[in-house]
Amino acid sequence: MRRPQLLAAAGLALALAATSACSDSDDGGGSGANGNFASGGTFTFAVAGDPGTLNPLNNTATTANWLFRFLYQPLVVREEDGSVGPGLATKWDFDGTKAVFTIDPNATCSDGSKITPSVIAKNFAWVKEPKNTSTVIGATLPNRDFTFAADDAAGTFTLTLNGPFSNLLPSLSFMHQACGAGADNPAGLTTSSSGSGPFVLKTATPNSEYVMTKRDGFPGNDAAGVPDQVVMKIVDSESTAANLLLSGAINAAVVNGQDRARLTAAGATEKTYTSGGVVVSFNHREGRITADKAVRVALTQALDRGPVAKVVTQGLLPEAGTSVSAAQPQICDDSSAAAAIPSFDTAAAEATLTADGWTKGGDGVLTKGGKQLTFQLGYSTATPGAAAAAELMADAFGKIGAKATISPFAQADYTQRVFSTGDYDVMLQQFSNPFPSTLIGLLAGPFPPDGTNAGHVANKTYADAVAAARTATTQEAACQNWTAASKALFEEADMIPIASWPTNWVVKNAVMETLGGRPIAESVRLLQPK
Amino acid sequence: MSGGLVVRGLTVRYGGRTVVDGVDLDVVDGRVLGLVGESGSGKSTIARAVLGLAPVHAGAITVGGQEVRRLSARERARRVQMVFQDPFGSLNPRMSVGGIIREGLEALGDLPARERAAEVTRLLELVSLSPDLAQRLPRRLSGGQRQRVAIARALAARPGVLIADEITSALDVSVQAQVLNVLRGILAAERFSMLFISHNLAVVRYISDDIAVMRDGVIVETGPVDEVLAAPRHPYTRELLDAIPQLHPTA
Amino acid sequence: MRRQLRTVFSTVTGSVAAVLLLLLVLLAIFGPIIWSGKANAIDVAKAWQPPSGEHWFGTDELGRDMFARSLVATRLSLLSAVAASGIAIVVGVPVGLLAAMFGPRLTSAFQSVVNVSIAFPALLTAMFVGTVIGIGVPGAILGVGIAMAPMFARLTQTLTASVISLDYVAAARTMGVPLRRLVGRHVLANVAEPLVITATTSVGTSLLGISALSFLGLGARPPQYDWGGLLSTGLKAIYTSPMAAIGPGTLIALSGIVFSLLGEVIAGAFGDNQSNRRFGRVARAMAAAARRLSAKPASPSDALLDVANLRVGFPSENGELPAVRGVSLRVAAGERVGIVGESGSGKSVSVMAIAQLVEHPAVVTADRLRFLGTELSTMAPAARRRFLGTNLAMVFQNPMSSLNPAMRIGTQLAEVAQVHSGLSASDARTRAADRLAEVGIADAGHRLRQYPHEFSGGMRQRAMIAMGLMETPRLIIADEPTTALDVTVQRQILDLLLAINRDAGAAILLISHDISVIANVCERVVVMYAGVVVEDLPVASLLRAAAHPYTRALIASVPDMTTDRDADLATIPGRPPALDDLPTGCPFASRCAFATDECVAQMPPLAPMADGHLAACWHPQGGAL
Amino acid sequence: MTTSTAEVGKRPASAGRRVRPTEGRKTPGWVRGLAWKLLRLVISIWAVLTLTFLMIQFIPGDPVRLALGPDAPASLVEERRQQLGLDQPLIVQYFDYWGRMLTGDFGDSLLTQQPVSLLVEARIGNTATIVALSLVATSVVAILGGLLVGIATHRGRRPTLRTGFTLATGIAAALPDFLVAVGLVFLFAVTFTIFPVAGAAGADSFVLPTLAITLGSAATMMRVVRSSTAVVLDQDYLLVARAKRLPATRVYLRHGLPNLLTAALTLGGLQLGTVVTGTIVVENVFAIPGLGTALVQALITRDYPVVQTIMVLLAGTVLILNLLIDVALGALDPRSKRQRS
Repeated sequence: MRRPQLLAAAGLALALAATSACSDSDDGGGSGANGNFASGGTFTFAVAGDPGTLNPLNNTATTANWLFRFLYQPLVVREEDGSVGPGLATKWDFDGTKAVFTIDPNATCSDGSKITPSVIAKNFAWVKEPKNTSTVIGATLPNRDFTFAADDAAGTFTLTLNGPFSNLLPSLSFMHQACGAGADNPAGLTTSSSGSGPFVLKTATPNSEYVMTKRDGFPGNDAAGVPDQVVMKIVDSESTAANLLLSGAINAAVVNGQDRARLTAAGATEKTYTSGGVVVSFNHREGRITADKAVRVALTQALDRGPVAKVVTQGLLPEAGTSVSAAQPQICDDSSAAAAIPSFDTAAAEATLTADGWTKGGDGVLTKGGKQLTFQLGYSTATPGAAAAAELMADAFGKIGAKATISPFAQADYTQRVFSTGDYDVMLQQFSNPFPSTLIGLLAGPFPPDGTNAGHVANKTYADAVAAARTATTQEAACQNWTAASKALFEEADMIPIASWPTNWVVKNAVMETLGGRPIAESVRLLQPK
Repeated sequence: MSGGLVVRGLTVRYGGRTVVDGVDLDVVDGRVLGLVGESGSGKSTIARAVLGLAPVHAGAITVGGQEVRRLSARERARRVQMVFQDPFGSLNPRMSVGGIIREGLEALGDLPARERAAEVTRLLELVSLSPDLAQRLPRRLSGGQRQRVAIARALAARPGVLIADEITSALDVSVQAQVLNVLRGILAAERFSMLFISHNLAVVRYISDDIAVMRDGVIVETGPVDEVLAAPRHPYTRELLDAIPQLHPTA
Repeated sequence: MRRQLRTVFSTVTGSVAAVLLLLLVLLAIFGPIIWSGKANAIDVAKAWQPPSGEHWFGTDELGRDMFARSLVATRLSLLSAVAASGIAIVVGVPVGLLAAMFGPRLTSAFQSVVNVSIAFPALLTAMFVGTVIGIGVPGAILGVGIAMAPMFARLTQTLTASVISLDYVAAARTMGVPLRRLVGRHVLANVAEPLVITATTSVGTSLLGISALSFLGLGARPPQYDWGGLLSTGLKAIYTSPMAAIGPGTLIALSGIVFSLLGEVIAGAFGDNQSNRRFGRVARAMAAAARRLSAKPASPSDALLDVANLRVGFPSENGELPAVRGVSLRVAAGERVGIVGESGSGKSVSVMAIAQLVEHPAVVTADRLRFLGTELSTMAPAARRRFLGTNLAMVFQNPMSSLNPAMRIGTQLAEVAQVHSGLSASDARTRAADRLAEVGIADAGHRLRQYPHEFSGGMRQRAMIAMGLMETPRLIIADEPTTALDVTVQRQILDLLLAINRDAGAAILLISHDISVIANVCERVVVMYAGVVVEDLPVASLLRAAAHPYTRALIASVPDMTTDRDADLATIPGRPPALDDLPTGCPFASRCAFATDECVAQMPPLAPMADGHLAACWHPQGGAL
Repeated sequence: MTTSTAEVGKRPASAGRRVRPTEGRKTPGWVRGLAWKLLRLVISIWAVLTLTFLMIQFIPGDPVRLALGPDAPASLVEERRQQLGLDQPLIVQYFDYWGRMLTGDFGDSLLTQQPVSLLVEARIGNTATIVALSLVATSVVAILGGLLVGIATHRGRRPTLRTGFTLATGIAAALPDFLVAVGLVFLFAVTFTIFPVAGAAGADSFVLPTLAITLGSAATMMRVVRSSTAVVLDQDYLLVARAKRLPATRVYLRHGLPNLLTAALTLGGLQLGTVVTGTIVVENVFAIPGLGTALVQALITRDYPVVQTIMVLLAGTVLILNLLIDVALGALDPRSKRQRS
């Protein structure tokens, strides 16, 4: 039942192979496509950081997800159009709170054991146990208040939530199911894997590389070009990854920056996915200069978001952002809300501030009531392109008489400020948020220490729309409310989208399909090196 | 200024090593005491101890009846001065000859400023150097000239006791003669006593009235030069005498 | 110092460094004034452009001109570097000074601390300080400054320690010179030169250090930028627009080189000056290559050593300095000949040339240089090595430095026999033990296993002589063998040489400045003055018939145990002529009481006197001294 | 003062008959020397550990809050502080810190919450390889090159070579290692794909990093070796060796080299410290998962336990290296065995 996706991937691979075959003059004829696949061999892709723990039920980090995608399967997968497709479940039925999955009777684990509904149940049982503090809670499932039942005879697994959650199925695509011995003790998976994916973990060298071998007998694994081994290698620097790609030492890597040009020139293929968004958020806390709506609006008006988007995405997605959660495949298209963003107009920005009582001082900085319009413009040093974008923004703010002090924050410091202490004025933030709901805690709800609304945002329209969206039973109704929520944010200039966040996969001498920036394990094919 | 140097029971130790061991010395007022001994015997250490440049472990050092260690640096400078062995190391390469001599006069502050130039000239003439040399830097002088500048500097303080520590051993023999002659001339002209240290018995004999023979930190024999050299009592003194290579056949 | 600097900057390297430094300073002053506008002009549409006529180094991610930014960054980069060096000096120099001035105990405690901290990697120290202060320019400056401070502390301490041990400081102290003046006038003034040199190079070091920190993201942060920061920006595009990285990289490298060059140039100025000073006492230490001995047909001679018209010159800025000017010398088998002369007379250089030990850049020529009937200059090097190795032995002045401190005495002796006689190691050791015993060293077998530092001075000189006796030398050249020794030990060594001459029949060529030493050992004495032999006479005739006024003055000026204590010693007025200003006539003429116009005009030849001995004088004197 | 002590030192010189049987005094001076050196090492390591301990105290902010993340309730933070003993008086924490460090417990990373020892374990191999290779390469290149050039240019011979050497080593020493590293990547890995550009995959991936560190440090040390060669060649005992008519190789290698090494190690030994830290920069350029990359990452992310641990490790390496040099110096120079006492 994975077949549709697999076939699609294989088909695309064939198409690509054919294209390259055409450019290959010494190869001709119909057999060329197969002839261009390498037989066996190792496919290596680079990631920037170590995935961390190898327990699939306790690691939802991006890189970990990429690795798990090769070793495990989720119940359902997402297709490129945003729809839900079959994973371990061949059939599913979801009414907003209760989901019934029919488990693929042919699915087997890497240790040869069968995958029955009770195996799936072990996974959910582990996740539900509070002492395991599974990260699946929060990231995939809204809370621990769910029940489940496995019926091995019928081959069904039933999950019941305590309230409506419209995003359940797409969310479950991020939950990789352990099987065999691993399902009994997922925390024991420190150097091995125990899953139903097309590959099995052979060696794990933290901070260096993870080597996986092909699982014989996995459907589609006998196709031409499927590598014997897949290696995930940790390469901190993008330039280095690019060098490795050029030298042929690796086959795929995420390269967003300047090195793309020489890679494509060398015959590598690239594909850009939107995996999140870059936003600027304003602190509403009393006493902060940005608590003043006029200031927030004026600063927004001062920004030409297009160039900032170009800089912060290093030229990959140069269009101004329209959504705070733009990850592909998008669950809701809320781009219509973007019309509510105060548009770029320096004169209007100045007028807004003049109307609010700000006057220009001798040094060109606006003042009101003896207070200068100066503020911190922060960003995380972990976000590439942010430093340059901050410089550009400070320059733009300067043009309307607002003085921004650029403040780079180390990631930990940044996290603490954004989520906890709220010690910032204007913050450039980058999220890899597949769902709009990710940001709720920041923009609504209790202030720290009881919550994470560190910026003290109190936008009732937004909060109400979000609540309506979360409990909506249909995707359509949910999306309408999400759009309304976004609109409310933009009108108040609480958080303004700057850009979509790209993940740009560059692949050389191989084929690898990705979804939302995540590699599709079954799509990997090695080509004969040119 | 007058008053001889009296050393009693002087012991100097470096770390655990006793370099000078209970030495008694008398540099009688107006006379020259020659201190002779081989390298390492402790001669120079005595000189340095007198000047406060070496740690005194025990004993007394008096000049004109005053314990030198209780004197201020300036008071001590007025009573004891020293000329060092190495004419290349004992003059600051960055100061002119005049400056070097004047510095002593300034430090003591006995002379009004306007008389200092005349005094520098007098001192240079005293050591048979042309006053024109006052402007020069030491590196433009020969070894003998430098050593004479060093003597002039020491005499600037008009000390009661002058210590000359191997002042000719770094010089060529013909230059040595010049320096020795100058020293003898000054001894005749000015009234002071001198502790003359050398490993060269012939030179010590030539310049000294009394002699002390030192070995391993101990004075083995002392007395008027003529007596000691004519009839040495200590076997080491005899050994030293025998070892001297003779040009003239001994009488 | 000013004059030295001026001469230094007139050299090519010096002027290049000076011009580059000036350029950097001008850039630092005027760069931000002129190019700030261009450097900060944002144009996102022009991001990451490759180098062009408009943008020489291309543009950065905001389309700003990297060339202008590199120029503007000069100020921050240089100021940071200078500030860091300043901190290092302000912290390090006083600490070093204090440690050196106040007692050995403090000094040794200080040395332990500094030795550890100096060995501690500067980058780590800088990172540590930067972490505590916080990442940014001040942190980087302070970090690098503190990291370099121990270096300055130690340098100051060592320099000060060496200066305050000098006699002029002791002299100043005995003069009652106040401490402040003592430190300023006598200590600091004399340690300033090397400190200035180190300070100069340290600016370059700081620049690299701060750049490295900025490069790693631990230094300047936007909107501030220094070269290191620009480099790491440019590095993002090194493969597409390499100039963006190469530009600032070159500036970093160039500045680093300028400052190290500058330090080197200044050091070179002072260093040359020092070596010039040393040039006065070149003699024995002078060495070197290029022998072009003009071999002329040798007159048959039964002399053991037969040297004719030996000349040695040292090239210098003022042309070749003739240290030896036509020395002729014969030594018969078993004869004891002494060469006497004051420093600079050329006696040591002559024997070194005879022994084929003069090295580049000295130039040696001789009409005849025969030893044991063989012309040395035409021999093949390997054969000559063996020939001299077995037949000629040498003993040098300083037994303390003549033995290799890192080798056992036994090895140093035995290797001679192993190399020249092909003896086995054990045979060579047996012979070495015999020879040590022969020169009067007791317990020779045990002594062989010791290192030179375990020997006393007299024993080392004995060991040196024993080393010369490992083969059967026909001639022993002893160059001031007792000058460094005490008079009682001198006696023993001279007696030993006499005994070897008597028992083994080896001829002895003894060099000394002390005519009485030679008189005690030798049969014949050769007197040298200003590179020439002025008199050559039997020792027995010295007091009776010395003819040359110089020889006579030399004898008269040395007091001995019979000298009249009430009369002045004879002196020789004036100084010997400088090698670069030798008179055409008799070199002694200007100091000689008997000199006439003839003496000034013409060099007297070495000619036989009435009693047959040789002297080079137009007005030889007679009579006993 | 110094003159007198020097005189004292020369004391046995007076005569053969008064020579002390130095061998009789069996208190092995070098044992005491070594003990003293070890003591110094211990004190140095104590100082480094104390400083890194204090580092955390100096730094503003609460490490526990950083570790637990912004969501953690205050009660949990307090609980964790108690667990870690951070509520204890400083002196108690200090001894506790010692106890942990000595048992190899370096604490947990604030960022990954994993024990720092795991991170160190995974990365120390690469760093050790680079450091060891660079040390060997630097020493070999510097000693051989400096010795040969020193002999060839002794006393003003071959002035062109001398100038070229001074210029080349001057430039190489002034080039920062990060520039060299980038240049090497560009040249050998990208333009000519001879060596791998990054990572620590095989033996050949260590070639360029080693080269990048070696170039500068070898140049600096080579200068030291050359000038020490010049000094050693001017020593009397080398003249004596020539006067003994020994073959040139024996003169230079047997008589020159050991003394030369002493001089070179004394001065150049310090250079080896920079070799160790060179790895920090170079690992970053070549993206080698080693302690250097981890240190820089940890500095930027303020992961103090990691910073602490790596600093202690690198500093310890340098200190131990210096001890080894000291010991080697003692072995090379028999005099030091006595003088140390």
